[in-house]
Amino acid sequence: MESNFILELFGNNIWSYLIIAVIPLGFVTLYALVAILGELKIASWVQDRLGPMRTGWKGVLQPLAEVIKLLQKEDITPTNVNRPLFNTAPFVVFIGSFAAFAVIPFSSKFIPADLNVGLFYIFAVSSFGVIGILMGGWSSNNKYSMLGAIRSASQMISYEIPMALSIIAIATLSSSLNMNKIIEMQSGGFWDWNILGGNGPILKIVFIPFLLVLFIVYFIGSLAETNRTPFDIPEGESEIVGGYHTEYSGMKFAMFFFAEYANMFVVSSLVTVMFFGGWQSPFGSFLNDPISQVFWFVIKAMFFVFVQIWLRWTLPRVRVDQLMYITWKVMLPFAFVAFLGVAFWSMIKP
Amino acid sequence: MTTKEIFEKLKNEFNDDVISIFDDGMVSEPFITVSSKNLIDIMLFLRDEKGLMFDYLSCLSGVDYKENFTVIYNLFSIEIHHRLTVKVELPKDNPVIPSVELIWRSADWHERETYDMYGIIFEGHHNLIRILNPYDWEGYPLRKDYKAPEEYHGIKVPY
Amino acid sequence: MAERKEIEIDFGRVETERMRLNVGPQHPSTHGVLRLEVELEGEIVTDVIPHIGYLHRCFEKISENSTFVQVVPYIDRMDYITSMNNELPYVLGIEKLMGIKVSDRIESIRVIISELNRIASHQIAVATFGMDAGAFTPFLFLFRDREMILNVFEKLSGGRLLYNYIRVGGLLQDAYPSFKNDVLDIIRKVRETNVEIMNLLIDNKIFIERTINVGTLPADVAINFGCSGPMLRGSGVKYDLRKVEPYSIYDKFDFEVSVGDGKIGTVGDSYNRNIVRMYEMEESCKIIEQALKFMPDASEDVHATFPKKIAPKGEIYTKAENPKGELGFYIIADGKNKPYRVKGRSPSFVNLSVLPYISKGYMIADLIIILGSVDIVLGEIDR
Amino acid sequence: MGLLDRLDNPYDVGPGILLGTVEDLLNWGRAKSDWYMSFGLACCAIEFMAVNAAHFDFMRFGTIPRPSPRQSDFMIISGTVTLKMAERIKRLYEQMPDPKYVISMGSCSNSGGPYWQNGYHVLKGVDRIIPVDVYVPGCPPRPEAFLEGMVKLQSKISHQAMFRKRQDMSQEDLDAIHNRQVEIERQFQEFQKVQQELKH
Repeated sequence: MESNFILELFGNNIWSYLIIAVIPLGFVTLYALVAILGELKIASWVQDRLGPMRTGWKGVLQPLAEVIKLLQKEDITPTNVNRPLFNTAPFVVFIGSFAAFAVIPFSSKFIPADLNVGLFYIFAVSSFGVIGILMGGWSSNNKYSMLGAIRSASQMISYEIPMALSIIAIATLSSSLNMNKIIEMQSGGFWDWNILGGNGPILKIVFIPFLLVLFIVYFIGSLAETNRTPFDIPEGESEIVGGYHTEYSGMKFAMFFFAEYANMFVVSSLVTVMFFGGWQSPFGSFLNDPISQVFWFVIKAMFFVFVQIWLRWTLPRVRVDQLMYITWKVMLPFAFVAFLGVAFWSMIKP
Repeated sequence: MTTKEIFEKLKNEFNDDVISIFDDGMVSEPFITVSSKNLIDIMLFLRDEKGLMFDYLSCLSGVDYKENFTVIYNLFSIEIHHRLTVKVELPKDNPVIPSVELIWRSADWHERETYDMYGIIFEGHHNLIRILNPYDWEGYPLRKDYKAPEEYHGIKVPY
Repeated sequence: MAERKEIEIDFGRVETERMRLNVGPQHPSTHGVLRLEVELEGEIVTDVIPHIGYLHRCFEKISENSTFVQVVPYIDRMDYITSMNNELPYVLGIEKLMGIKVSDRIESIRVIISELNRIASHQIAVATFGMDAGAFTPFLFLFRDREMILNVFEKLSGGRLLYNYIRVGGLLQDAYPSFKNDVLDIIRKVRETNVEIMNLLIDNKIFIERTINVGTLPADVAINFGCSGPMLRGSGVKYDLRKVEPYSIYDKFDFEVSVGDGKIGTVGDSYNRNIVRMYEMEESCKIIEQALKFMPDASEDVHATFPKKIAPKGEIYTKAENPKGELGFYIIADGKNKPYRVKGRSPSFVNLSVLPYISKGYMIADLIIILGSVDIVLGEIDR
Repeated sequence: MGLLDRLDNPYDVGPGILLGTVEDLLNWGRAKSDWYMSFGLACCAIEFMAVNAAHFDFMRFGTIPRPSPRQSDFMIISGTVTLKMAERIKRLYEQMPDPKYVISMGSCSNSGGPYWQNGYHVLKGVDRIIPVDVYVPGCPPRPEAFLEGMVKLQSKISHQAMFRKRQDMSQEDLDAIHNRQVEIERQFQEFQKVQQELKH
């Protein structure tokens, strides 16, 4: 277990595992605050205005105020809802996205659980959220929630297929599903990242287009997975009000809110791990110690979170049938072809 | 075509049903008064006859005159670019008029509004219910003798 | 995806039920307090029943109880986005009844401000249409630039939204000295923003895919339904009251009647209705430029032609081309200082009545797009 | 009352240091993070959209639009409320979770505005159906006026007493509140009487 410094420090006992579990939770909380502020500020930047300005210096305390506010709000459970499902749904959604943090490699010395099926695990638990969304949507006894939940389920299930293909392709290229293994395969500067063909001879440039396609397919899929624009039809404000969380208020709504942002980080870090060298420094061994690795990893993942937010405030929303069209008729064939190309490359790779 | 020419054309076609023409040659809008009996045929004639081609019903309004209710049709022809005002006078005790909804679909909501405001009944309208006021509103607000209610669903109405 | 085919699915023993969905009156994209009762089969809309009247403010009753001058502020509040355009037909009608002729400067100021207001209104229309499609940013860009127009109106009349500026026989006050420069600035800015909006929103592939072939309205149906404005012109009918029955001094200017050309999508779909508004902004800019040239420079007393007493006699149907369509007033005056009857023929009221007929068979997301492309203002529908 | 004042006598009746500061923190959170319900009624809604847009940037105050009443903290009655709409407004208000606030924007929702006399279908003041916290006058109010209203609402929220509200009030204050209510009632009745007389 050399991939976890806490186990080295405190030994292999229950307290260490507790600390290991708490660190990602703290990170998620902190990250969610930053991401909410980022969402507000980036939106304002795109839209040529200032954004929150009156909460602390330049409004940096805004997310804190939101949390304090949400904690105090009345927690409404409407009369005709299915109580058990209605009350558990937000937690199911949040657990789904938080569980994925178990295998996210923040550094070569810290990965909460170094599973040998890491990629597969992330993929499995992030589908968990769909159940929560369906539970929430159905139990709310609201037609808009129901529509949103159905849309969300169909969308997430369809988009998982091209995403799975790109994950398989990366697994073939790295011949491993372990996160740290995948990253270690990409060591040696940005030229060796998977997006640029991975570690290999110069012949790899022939196969860079395939990997680019896989990256784009995965990124579009991840937008749909996290219900972000242009695929935010499950909660499209102008169509179905709030979608599956229309009836939720107070802290339960905050759970959905947090889960969405946590999910954004999960998919972004997966993009980072799979295509952009995870915690590897872009300059080879320069600044590639375990502490700097955290910095590189977070900065890379946050960049993709930023891109997601940026897209949200730029693009219109697609329609349900167009969404399905894009998955099944455009992304899936592309993903197949790219997968074959990458598989061929990993066969002939020395 | 001027209103006078249209009036003569109509008079030839439907002699008694076309009652009178008002055209003082001044700024006031000239109009033709017809009876409500043969209204559908007259309107169809106005819409389809070559040279008239009133394919566009601009406006349909009701008026509460002292002696009668009047329904006013403002017609326009997008093909020929001429306009016409047709008036139909209705008795106060039984304001019933054939609906022209099937001739110009734009009459649909205008007629509902006129019913809502004046209580004029358009026979043959497929869905003659109130449109602006709530469905359980009482009285016809634009009649000159209308008194606003004191209370609606427990909410005080006057200031 | 040009055509939608009917797919027959054998559901076997599964029974399906149509869902009745209530959209509004406080739904985020009903542009006010419109309520739509939608019948859905899955996501497909099978029936739409609009319920209006949630903003019925008794305009006609109030106007029967106020003097001719007092009616003007209420007309402002009918279509609150385009108050200047609203005032114009009413004032022109009264002036026609009383035989008042106003000077060239007044006429050209009236034309300039109505065209400016047309631009402002179309900006809101395009902005909210984009918002219905899920793009929030163009909305803010267009509102930002609309402020320039509002500033000019504020300098003219003192109000930002509701002006009460065009008076019977003149204007509230004459244009201020730097009026011309301000308007030229606006035109330049409007053209700049339009390029930006075309890039950001209208030429966006997702936006095009969302709006083309959605809610197609054939020309003959549009005429029969009494549609007007961009709704009718989007269907390819060249009908613009400024050309057909020129009022004020519109016959002096050279401009095109923009119609939906079907270069993208089909004639009469939501995309074409929207693009007509973009074209019209450009045409309005042209008209303003010509009107600025035509306008006499010397400032004058705009109260000179004010009538001493407004008590006309007669009946008149007066109409003008509003940004939304044909705005008409049937005014009956019986020689007293109060109108006997003022009936407002509002374009949105008529345009909205076509909604159930063009939105059947599309998806619920399309219904929102279609509603956005009709560009309604509830104050005008309910009056 | 600042923190230092409380330090002098921590055992005084009323919120002590801990309770007082927690209250301040909670109030700060609620005051600075206001989610409003995004719906418009009439003319003022356009002006409110202008407030929302880049030029006036309503988000500076930490406000975020929410489409659903369940997630909103305050609602803006932006325009004329008609009798047909009144029940819906009331229902929306009831659907919002506590603590909730209402800004009445414009003359129409304050008092019926220009429609007060012959508007048979207009509700003469939204405070006949729901409680209003801040009234913003104007027809429509200027954006600056509306922003002022927002500042007023925020300062109102941040000065709210949360813990032991009634117990902490002295008898004098309670009496004053009661007297004021009686006085308002009396004035209103007088006003109505005068109106009745004017009518006859």
